[in-house]
Amino acid sequence: MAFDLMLQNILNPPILFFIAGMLSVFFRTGLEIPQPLPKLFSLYLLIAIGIHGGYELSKSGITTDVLTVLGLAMLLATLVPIYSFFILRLRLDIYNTVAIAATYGSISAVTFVTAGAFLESLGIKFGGYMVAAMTLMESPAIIIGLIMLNLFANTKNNGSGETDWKEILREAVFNPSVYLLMVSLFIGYITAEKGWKAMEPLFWTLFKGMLAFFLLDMGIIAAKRIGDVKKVGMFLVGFGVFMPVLNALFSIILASMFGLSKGDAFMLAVLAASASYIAVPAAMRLSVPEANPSLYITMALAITFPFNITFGLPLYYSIVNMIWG
Amino acid sequence: MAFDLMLQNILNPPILFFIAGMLSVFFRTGLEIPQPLPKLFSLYLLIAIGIHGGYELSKSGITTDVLTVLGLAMLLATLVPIYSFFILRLRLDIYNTVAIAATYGSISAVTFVTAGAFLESLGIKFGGYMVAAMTLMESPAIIIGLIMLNLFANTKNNGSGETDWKEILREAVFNPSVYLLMVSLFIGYITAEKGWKAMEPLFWTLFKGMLAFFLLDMGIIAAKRIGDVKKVGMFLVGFGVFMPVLNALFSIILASMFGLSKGDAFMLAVLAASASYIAVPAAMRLSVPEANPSLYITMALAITFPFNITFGLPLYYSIVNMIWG
Amino acid sequence: MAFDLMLQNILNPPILFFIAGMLSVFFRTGLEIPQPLPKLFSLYLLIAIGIHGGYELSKSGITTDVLTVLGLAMLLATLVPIYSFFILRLRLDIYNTVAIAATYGSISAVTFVTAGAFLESLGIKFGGYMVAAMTLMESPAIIIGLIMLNLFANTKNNGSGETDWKEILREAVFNPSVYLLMVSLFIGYITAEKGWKAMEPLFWTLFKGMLAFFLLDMGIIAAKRIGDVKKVGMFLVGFGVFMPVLNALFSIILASMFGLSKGDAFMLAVLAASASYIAVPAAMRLSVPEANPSLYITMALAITFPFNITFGLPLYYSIVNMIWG
Amino acid sequence: MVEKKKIEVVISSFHLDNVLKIFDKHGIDGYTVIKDVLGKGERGLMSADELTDAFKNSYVFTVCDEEVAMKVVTDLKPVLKRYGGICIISDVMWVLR
Amino acid sequence: MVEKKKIEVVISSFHLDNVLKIFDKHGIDGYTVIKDVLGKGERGLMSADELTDAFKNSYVFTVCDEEVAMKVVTDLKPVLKRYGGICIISDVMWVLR
Amino acid sequence: MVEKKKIEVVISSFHLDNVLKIFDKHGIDGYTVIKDVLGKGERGLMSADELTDAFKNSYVFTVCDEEVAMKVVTDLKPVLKRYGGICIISDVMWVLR
Ligand SMILES: Nc1ncnc2c1ncn2[C@@H]1O[C@H](COP(=O)(O)O)[C@@H](O)[C@H]1O
Ligand SMILES: Nc1ncnc2c1ncn2[C@@H]1O[C@H](COP(=O)(O)O)[C@@H](O)[C@H]1O
Ligand SMILES: Nc1ncnc2c1ncn2[C@@H]1O[C@H](COP(=O)(O)O)[C@@H](O)[C@H]1O
Ligand code: NA
Ligand code: NA
Ligand code: NA
Repeated sequence: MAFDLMLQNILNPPILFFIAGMLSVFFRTGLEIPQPLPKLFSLYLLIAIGIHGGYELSKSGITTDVLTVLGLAMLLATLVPIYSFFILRLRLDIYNTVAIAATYGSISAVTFVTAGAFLESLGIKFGGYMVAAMTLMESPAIIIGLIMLNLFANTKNNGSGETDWKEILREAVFNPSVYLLMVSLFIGYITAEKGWKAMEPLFWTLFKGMLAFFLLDMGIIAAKRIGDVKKVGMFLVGFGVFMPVLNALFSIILASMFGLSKGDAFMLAVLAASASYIAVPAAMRLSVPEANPSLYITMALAITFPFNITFGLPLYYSIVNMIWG
Repeated sequence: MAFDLMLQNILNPPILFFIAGMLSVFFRTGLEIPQPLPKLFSLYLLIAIGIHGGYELSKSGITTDVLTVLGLAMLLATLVPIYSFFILRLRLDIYNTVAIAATYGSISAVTFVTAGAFLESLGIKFGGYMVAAMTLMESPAIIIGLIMLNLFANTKNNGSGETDWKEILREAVFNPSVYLLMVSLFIGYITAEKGWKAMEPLFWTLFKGMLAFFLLDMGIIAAKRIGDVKKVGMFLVGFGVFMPVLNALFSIILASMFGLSKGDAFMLAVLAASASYIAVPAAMRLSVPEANPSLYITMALAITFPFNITFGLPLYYSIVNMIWG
Repeated sequence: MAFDLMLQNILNPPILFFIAGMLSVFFRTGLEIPQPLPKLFSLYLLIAIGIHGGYELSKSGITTDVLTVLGLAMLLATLVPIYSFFILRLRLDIYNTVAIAATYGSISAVTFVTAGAFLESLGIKFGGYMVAAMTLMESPAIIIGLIMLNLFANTKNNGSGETDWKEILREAVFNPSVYLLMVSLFIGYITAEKGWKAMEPLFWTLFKGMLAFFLLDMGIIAAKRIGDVKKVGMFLVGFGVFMPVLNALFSIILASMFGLSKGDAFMLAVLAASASYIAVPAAMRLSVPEANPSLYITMALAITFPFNITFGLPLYYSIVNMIWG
Repeated sequence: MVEKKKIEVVISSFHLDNVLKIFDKHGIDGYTVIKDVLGKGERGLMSADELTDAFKNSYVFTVCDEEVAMKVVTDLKPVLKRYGGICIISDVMWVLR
Repeated sequence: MVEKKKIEVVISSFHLDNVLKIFDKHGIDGYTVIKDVLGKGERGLMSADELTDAFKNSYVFTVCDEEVAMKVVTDLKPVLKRYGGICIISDVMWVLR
Repeated sequence: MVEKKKIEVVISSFHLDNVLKIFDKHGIDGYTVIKDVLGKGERGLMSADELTDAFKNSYVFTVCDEEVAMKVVTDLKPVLKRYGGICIISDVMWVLR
């Protein structure tokens, strides 16, 4: 059955385009999606996810069930970077520890939508408020990472004097992806049915096609980074594969304790398992320039992302399926 | 009722995305729609407006009513820059006077389509030939501005010798936006029903979504310019708000005298009220380099455009509604 | 009737936008579709063509009829560059001969889709496997060109030592366009009905609109190159017009001998008649830097492409129509 | 290698053509252009993020003989004066190929 | 024409602002920026093809007086040390307009 | 600050790799590249507006020691001869960080 699920997952055009992108680099075809086209796709996806989530939320309303899920999301977004920090610190210097912990404590929107397409192909539903959960889960890891850095770094003054917490908070919450998700969610929610009708043709009907286009590029980017995986070392490669599974498991346990629906539990697990390669890296480059981006970006992009969308999704689903039946 | 209208207008995803774009700058999120994506949206909008207008025109045919509207449009496009010139000249040097008069004498296509979406949400129709009217209204202000410059500038020879009128005419009429609108209008008209069927999915079904995307960027651009509003000075800020209202009123009076329909009258008022921030600034940079683009672009983009699409539309509509009932 | 067909062809929005693009350069409007937007369109078209072809193939299956067409395609892709080589060698040096022969031995995907839209407007069908045929026809001319160069060039060692055939083969087969077509074809085929449903809204419903957008740009690019046509000389201008007709005729004769359907015969003729301006020029710049790109790109883009999509299509169709009735 | 002068010009993209025409006039048949350059100067910030291209610079450089460079500079001055922009000259060694 | 110094800096796009602030501090009110520059250095390959902009450089140059240049250099050193990047200085002749 | 040489190369984007390989061969591990550069030269106008990238240049510069620069130049000559493009060398002061 696990194999069936894997096939079910892989035989989706978006996933196949991801693989095509990766192979393209191995065959050195020179295929490129030049900037800023990838930016166009990622802006599109964020708006689309947001509006759709907001619309669904406007239909379901904000119930206590919804609040439970959001609370759980916040809990995960706080705990994951903390325990990741201590695991990573065993082997790495403080700067890289912080950057990688923040990367894995945050989420990847593309992994989320790929999981959504996978669920849909199985005919299972999940709540529109999961998008709100995702939005909530993006930023905390950045702030926690920087708190950790301040607590545990030997030399507090690393060149730039005092840490400007207000500024850091602003940057964590108002970074482009979080902001765009947030406003789209809000606009989707507030304009409800009427807004949806106007936005649906662009932001929903075309969604899977755009996702396929984007994943083609993600495949190319991921494969280009694969050369750096050697430099990453076995410990971090292992971290990049096992940590997502651990986070997913942890999240599934919590989800079953709090009585989430099957679809919601799966999506929450995927969020916990995913690692950020847009928002967090940008924040880390700014605030922790001492950390090596070839480590945290390579791990998120070339190890965890491909793992999650190919093996991870069917794996997490199997586990969820065992519990929810 | 005016408040109802405002709400009705503002609760449209495109307008909300415009506001989101502006807020994004105030919160310094760093959200950017990198070039040439904004160009993609503006090309898209021009083609879409043109084809749709042409198609509608092919259905209605070119009647005397249509010719009346076109004549009125030409009249407005000639008078507005002339009286703007004399008002502005009271306070400004000749170069900036010419540039700003030309800016306000011309039109903004995005304001036009936003107005169209607003009308549609009220269930009121307007003629496809309004697109032809808009096309006609883009260029005259440029030519009139340059004539004024030649008539009133003290030193005729400002470095580059004789004014090449043929070249200026060509540039005014064959600038990218006017040209693209014109050919799309023509193509929509000539291929009629059959062409429309082929073009509708891209250029009509997706229209509102694309407009929302584009207005997000317009919000960002407008807000970035807001810092320059201080430099613009009270006189010009006032001009940027009251001139549109004046132009709209003037246009509504003419429209009622010539018996235009309610929808057409409103759209004509919006055209008169709008100011150009693409075609005219480009022309002015070339032909009147002495004028300060931080003035005329800031006014069109950061004052008049936001004013028109938020307060202006419901205001002009209320007035039209009072007269047409 | 030929005139009727021409009108029928030209009164399509995509063709009209192509003409609008060309006129835009003559009127010096300054209209531009800045990079990388043209890349977006060409990536889109390749994926769309591929997926659609693959989907059609999944419905029809791979029959002996299909294999006949593919065999014929390979035959044409081998013979055309060889006889082109000997014709061109009469007047040109070896390097330009090789580059132009390869250009005309390969194909143009945009010509292919324009032909497809033309056929559709006549209500005639062609097989999805024609996309496979097209894919097969892209690369052979590159390899044959380089073999010819090695056979006939006086100095084998032109600076870079031995010819690396393995590398050349890889580059010919795995160049971006061929690769993207290939994988999209494969993905369309393997995901069949289910994949199609997900991809259709983006990659099929919007197709004609995107083609129109792209042809607008092609018109601009072609017209910009027209200045270089003078440098190309009468012999090559003649080659650029008559060779396509010759290749089409040759292909039609073969097609009728092997009993192809009317639609397939027409599409094969168009493929034979078209010249490459993306894949082959890139390959030639790399492998035959001695050849002058202003010759082969200008011929393919500014002579053969416009000729084919305006006069060529109705002409080839008339001929096919005479034979198949 | 031979000694040459490198002329670098930054100017509003709208007026790049004026510079290229001057190059042409003095027989300069080689130059390199970078479009979409940002900058700040007397005319304020050129942020290149508008829809109009009104705030966009171009950068162009050419390598040429000293005497040609001097003539170009003379012709460039009024252009820079009217349209803004900067021009700098420096010494380079040109690698003969 | 007057003698000036040209300061060129390549730095990760994220930290360009730090450089511009230093320019500003020393009264430099003219500079030119090229965004989206690639490169290789101690910090590895900056390929500019990510979604994050994390591997993207910017190039900025300014033309100024020698004494100003020296002050800028002093302030730039710690920035280059912390965030990486390079800075070079050369002699140019500035064409007065 | 130390004295260095700046090598600047403009070459068709297709052949940029040849230049980078030469840099690599001589132990140069830092350089900066600007893609999508236009230009005019013996091979005509490179307008960068095609679909093929066939008319697109790249600009690359590196800062290195004089002796390395001389070796690079020697290796660059045949490349420039075959594929076109230009190379210039100039003196710069490199700011140690
Ligand atoms: N001192 C300078 N150093 C480098 N670039 C400059 C300098 N001054 C002006 N520029 C460039 O030239 C453009 C036009 O200058 P301006 O006409 O003074 O506004 C600016 O936008 C900058 O890109
Ligand atoms: N020797 C050099 N020559 C030219 N550019 C360099 C050199 N070293 C570094 N760079 C540029 O500066 C950026 C940052 O350098 P680094 O901090 O050493 O990684 C690189 O990505 C290059 O773009
Ligand atoms: N004298 C020059 N000054 C600046 N750039 C040049 C010069 N000559 C050639 N180039 C650049 O080098 C490229 C290739 O030159 P070429 O091989 O001579 O066509 C041109 O497209 C220009 O970008
Ligand atoms: Na996570
Ligand atoms: Na107006
Ligand atoms: Na052919």
